[in-house]
Amino acid sequence: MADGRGPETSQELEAFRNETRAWLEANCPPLMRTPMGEDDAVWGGRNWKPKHPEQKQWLDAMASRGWTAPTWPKAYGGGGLTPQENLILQDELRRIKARPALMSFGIWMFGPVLLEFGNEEQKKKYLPQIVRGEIRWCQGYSEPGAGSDLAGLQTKCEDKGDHYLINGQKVWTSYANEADWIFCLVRTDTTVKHEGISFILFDMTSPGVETRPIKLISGASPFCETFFTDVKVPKENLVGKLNGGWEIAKRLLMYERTSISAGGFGGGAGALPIEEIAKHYVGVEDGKLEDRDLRARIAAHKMYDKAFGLTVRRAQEMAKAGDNVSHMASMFKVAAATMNQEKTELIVEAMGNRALGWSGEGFTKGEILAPRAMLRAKGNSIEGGTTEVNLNVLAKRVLGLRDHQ
Amino acid sequence: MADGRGPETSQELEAFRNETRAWLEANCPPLMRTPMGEDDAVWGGRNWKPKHPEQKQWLDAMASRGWTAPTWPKAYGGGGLTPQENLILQDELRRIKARPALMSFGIWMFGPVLLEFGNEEQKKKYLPQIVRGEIRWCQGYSEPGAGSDLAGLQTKCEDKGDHYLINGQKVWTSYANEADWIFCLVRTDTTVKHEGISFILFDMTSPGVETRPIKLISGASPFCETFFTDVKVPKENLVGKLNGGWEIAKRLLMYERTSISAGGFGGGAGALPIEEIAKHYVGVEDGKLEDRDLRARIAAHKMYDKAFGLTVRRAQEMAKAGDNVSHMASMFKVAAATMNQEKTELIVEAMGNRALGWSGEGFTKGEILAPRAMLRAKGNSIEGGTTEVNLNVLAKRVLGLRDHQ
Amino acid sequence: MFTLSEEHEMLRESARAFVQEKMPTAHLRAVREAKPEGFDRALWAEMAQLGWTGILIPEEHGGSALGYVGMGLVLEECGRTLAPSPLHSTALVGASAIALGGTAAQKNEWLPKIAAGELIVALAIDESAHHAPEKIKLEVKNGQLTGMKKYVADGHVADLLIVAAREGGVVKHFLVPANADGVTITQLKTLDSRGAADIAFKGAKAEPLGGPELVDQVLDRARIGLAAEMLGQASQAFETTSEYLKTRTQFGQLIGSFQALQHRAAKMFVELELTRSCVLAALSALDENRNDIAELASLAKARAGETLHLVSNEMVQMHGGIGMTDAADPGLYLKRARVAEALYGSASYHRDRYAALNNF
Amino acid sequence: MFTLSEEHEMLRESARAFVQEKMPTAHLRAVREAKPEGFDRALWAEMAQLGWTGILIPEEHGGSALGYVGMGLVLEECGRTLAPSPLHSTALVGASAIALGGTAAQKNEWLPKIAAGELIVALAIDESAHHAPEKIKLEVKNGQLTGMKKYVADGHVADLLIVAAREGGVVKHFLVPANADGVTITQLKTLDSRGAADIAFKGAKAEPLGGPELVDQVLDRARIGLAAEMLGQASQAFETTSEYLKTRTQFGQLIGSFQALQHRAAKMFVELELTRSCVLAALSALDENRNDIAELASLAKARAGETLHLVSNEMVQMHGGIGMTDAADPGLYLKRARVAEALYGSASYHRDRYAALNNF
Repeated sequence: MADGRGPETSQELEAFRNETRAWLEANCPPLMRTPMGEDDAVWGGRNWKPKHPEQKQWLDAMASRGWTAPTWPKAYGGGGLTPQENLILQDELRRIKARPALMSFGIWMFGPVLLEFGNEEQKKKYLPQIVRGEIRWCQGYSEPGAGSDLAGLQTKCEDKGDHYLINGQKVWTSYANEADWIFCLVRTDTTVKHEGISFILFDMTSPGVETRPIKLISGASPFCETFFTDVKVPKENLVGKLNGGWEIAKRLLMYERTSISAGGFGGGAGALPIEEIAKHYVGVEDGKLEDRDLRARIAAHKMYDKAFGLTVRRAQEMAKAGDNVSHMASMFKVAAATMNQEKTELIVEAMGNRALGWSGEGFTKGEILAPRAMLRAKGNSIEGGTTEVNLNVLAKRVLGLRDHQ
Repeated sequence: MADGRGPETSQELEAFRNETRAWLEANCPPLMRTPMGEDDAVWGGRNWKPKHPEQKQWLDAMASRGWTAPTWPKAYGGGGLTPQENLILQDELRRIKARPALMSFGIWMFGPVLLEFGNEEQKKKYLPQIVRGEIRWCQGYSEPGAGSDLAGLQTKCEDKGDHYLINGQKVWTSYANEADWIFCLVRTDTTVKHEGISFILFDMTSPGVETRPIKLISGASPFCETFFTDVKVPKENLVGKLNGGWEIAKRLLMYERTSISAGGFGGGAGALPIEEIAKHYVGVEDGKLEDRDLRARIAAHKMYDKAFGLTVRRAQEMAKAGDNVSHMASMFKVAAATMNQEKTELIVEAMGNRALGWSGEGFTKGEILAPRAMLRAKGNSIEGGTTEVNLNVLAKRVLGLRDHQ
Repeated sequence: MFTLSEEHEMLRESARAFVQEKMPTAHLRAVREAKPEGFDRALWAEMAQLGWTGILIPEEHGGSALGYVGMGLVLEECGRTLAPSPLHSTALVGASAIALGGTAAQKNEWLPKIAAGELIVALAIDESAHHAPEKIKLEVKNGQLTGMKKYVADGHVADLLIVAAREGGVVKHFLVPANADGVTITQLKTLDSRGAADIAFKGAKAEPLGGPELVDQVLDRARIGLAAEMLGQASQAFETTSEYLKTRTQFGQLIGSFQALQHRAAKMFVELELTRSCVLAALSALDENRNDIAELASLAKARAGETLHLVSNEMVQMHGGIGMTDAADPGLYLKRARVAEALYGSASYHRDRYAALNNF
Repeated sequence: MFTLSEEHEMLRESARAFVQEKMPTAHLRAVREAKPEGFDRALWAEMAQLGWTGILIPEEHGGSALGYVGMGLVLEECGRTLAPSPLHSTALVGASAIALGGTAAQKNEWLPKIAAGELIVALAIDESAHHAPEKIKLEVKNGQLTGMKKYVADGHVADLLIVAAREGGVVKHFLVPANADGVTITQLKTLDSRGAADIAFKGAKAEPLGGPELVDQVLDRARIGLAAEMLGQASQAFETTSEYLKTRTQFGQLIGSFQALQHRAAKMFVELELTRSCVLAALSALDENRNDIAELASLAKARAGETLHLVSNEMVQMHGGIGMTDAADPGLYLKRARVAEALYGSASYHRDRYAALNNF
């Protein structure tokens, strides 16, 4: 137990590590080991045009081994790795500072539920495309009147005999304007609430689909309003049972919360630690940040951040050991949102008036990005389940507190 | 407006000030101008034995002018002062650092509602005794099953024709073991909740009344459990209408909250400012408290404290100008509790291991008192309406937010 | 200290009517799109006609001398709708600096122009990312200014600059026309769309304004006035949010009926009431020329900063997804909040100053 | 790092069974009334028989060498019921100090006695109201100690003192028998009823223990072990409170069905989970002798302190009036919490240290 990894650190795993390291050494292009810029993320899809040939090369190499979705079964294009092997793969990727080969709602959210709820035909059709980054997916969940109360959704899906007909409106559809397909919650029974929801898939190029980007307070537009007018969908695109979509929806939300929390809310590669930013803008006296009040708050934040990281690692180890850690998803979501908001606010505060610019002359690129990151982070406690909803979930499902009777 | 008091600073008021100052100079014994110790408070009552003759002398002098209850009508023994005159009286009392002549739930809570809801006979009988400190009152409100949900009280009061018969149990009765009379909420109709409560008075020496002190976590026992077994009460002791007690109860709670908040929760005369305590125990470097983290938190607390004091003063000025400030009672209660808890915690933190003693050798008297004050302060957000209940009140009555429909 | 005179009540009512009608948040959006200066000169002229630019100017120089309480009320109303204008820089900071510290000639020259709305003034203080007047380095030698000022509020539209600079080791204020030789103004596009400027001085001719004591006097006025504006922002942000809680439904219930939100709203209400007392006390301390102005200025600015920070965050959160959209108002309040929080010292700065003023 | 071995799971189960049966909070009440020493020697002997005093002692000296993770599990279980004993001072701090820094002779002399439960050890560190090992003044000259130590945990019942003192400018540990000449022990009656001591040294003979590096090593072990005990206290305080929320009725509803309390309970749950990770990581860092022990020690102690502070306050508040009575348990948790928060450095101290360790 000297390395803290437990007794499964067998010779086989060491062999896997060596082999992985060698393969990555040979297959990860040098450019793909440098920090990512703002728009260097690879999301794949039909309309993707690589900025650099190395991006395609790296994606294809990883996809060829199924390592864009390392733990999915090989039968569906995945890597077929055990959780232990996947930890080693991730270790080795971190070691060479490799960029993610592919960002994908298909891998993080849709794939896992399709593996559980989809039929064989669906899995064979959709999963390999996801692994290879050929089809980019978006998520049709929230509606204008159904945010926290997701099950209040109204988008109508009618059975027209040989096809379904969809009419309604979604909102907060991430990158809907760039996605190829959508996994979507629709109402197939208006007489009941949760039991009248179905989970369905369709092509975003279908006639009747329209998207309109939403401009955020941070200036960016990663989300869309999405309108469906008489969209025809083949009947085999239903996942799971008719009116059985809520179970799938909940499971997917759990994956979403976990992926949001584990991935963090941005401020990724290349971002300086807060204390380095603060040292630059605030100044140092006797080796300590001159603003001692700010220093104490930065320290408290970093300690919270460290505690969070340790807890994510603990959950991974628990999951590996076979414990059920699903109750932790809401906790990670709440804590990750708090933390990213705290972090981006502390950076803005440390930068003082240099973080009050919006664009143009007089500010560095980092100075322009800081307030936008702070503004964007306000959404972290809203998207993917509000902090309020997640606290409700914790109180009820984890602590066993009841509603008013 | 140069002195900020407004246009009513007339010559008459100046004359009142001069006369008051002269009278206090002549009538407040020197000992009554020194800081009070732990057990120097005067609560009066039948069994009171003055520690010093000056206490009685000072009480009698103030009572002779009705100044223990300065704004009550002279007809009932009060001072008959206008609000402006009372402000001047309080100013002048503060100026000479006079001790309170009398502490009294009769003056703070019971008297004001009796003035409003009592009949002429009751006012004539009870109020002058209160002004003179002859009868000490206690409050029979909470019950074991009725804390925040006060209206859930069960103490039974039956109409026996020529008298009432009371059976039941109260809890958190402040100083019940030292009080002469009690103002008490009882249930006179068990078929309805709020509309089945009455407000009644009786002598604590009546047969069937028993009190048992409750020891608190701070070591003190200011509260009792109080038991009533077949206590006979004359019918004229009912205040207001039968089953009309809830209105009176609510009004009294408002007076209670206001008096608690305005009086503060202890840490009264003689207590050093936090920063002086911290300087002594933590040390100073370049004129600043050495623990800069603690320093920032003490500063934040003192600023909150100052803001609170300014708000109390603003409410007084608003009331004087005829504005309704009843909505502020819950706010003051919440803020005062928070503040006293913060303050006593900061003092304990500043004193470090010197505030971890319970009794005996090795600690000064102040060091022993500090943790007890911190522990006692935990009750501030519970007694007289919990912080939760007061936040509910603010949300509903002040902000107009509704319950679930 | 807290009771308004009838004159002040009337001023507030008229300010509210004007701002609500002519400068709702839609006006800020229009300015953001179409006015690179960050404000509308036609409306600025109307403000001057209403007498707002002369509130702190003696009658002999064309003002109304309605005092700081009056100025605060107007700024608070402007804060409610985030109404953009150089009122704070000019009518409060500029006018009070010259009225307090100016020579008879300086007063005669500048005050009537300020009162008439013909002159925009800006105060140039900070030289780094943070407010630190005690560390000012910009120097005056032989009547010439050299150095750099950062993020001068309204510096991009000012006609006259008041510049804090060190002469012979002592910091004092100096007057410099914005178009003087040796002055280079870089306009900044800011988070709150109002604009600001970094300003470089290279041997610019500077005229002294008042003595060293004027520096803190002017800064405390700037802080208190900004706190009044922030109080207005926070009050409106809170009220708008309360209304939303009473109309938005989720899970078949008004979201304002959920107890967790009720308690958070109630706590905001308490914070706002406490902040209001601090701002009013500080404003009246200025009018009464009391000796606790410095302490009250730090109190008002810090508490306004913390309250506005809280309320602007909760405004977004309680509006949910809609609060994140540029089309809704919460973002506008949030952006102006962060600018106002930083100007003339953050809450952290003023906690430190409050402790120092209290000798600990 | 976070997965327990079967051996550790068994240790935890047996510790829980023993503590729950023999040392529930009623035991602390009994000790408070009847045991001026602050613990029960008969139960202490049983703990030793269970092997707890030897967990950190090598087998060759009579221990079981189950490591810090094992020690932490036992301390956590003891924390759950506030079980009073000198386990932390003796079995963790005393044993590890001698095992790490002792000579062969010192180990042979003391470790078997500790393992057998025949010797109580206390660490004397602080000299003022606050934890400040970097400012230690107590001096050793010619092998003799002179000076004062404050609030030595278990100092009033210790047989052997480990005293941090300055010799030739450098701080090191020294061993002093408690009954040695020149040692005056003043027993303190403490908030948590466990007792402690102020200790005066006047020319007491002192024997060096280890080098200067041992001081921080021992302190970090003390901090991490105490954090484990605090985690147990906070966990139980939280669970007891959660249960109360499920049984107490007001307004015709279980109080745990009120959303404001639900959210506060959920937030406590999050804090507890984060704290648990920090404590476990710190304990296993000790067993693995990693190089981030100092950082993890400050992290664990600070977070355990903040979490316990929050949870102990909420425990009283959520119990309402009953929580204020001496007859109920919340007060006991609150009192022990404040003592544990202060020992070996408050959260404020460790935030400062964490920042320093991270070079800012």
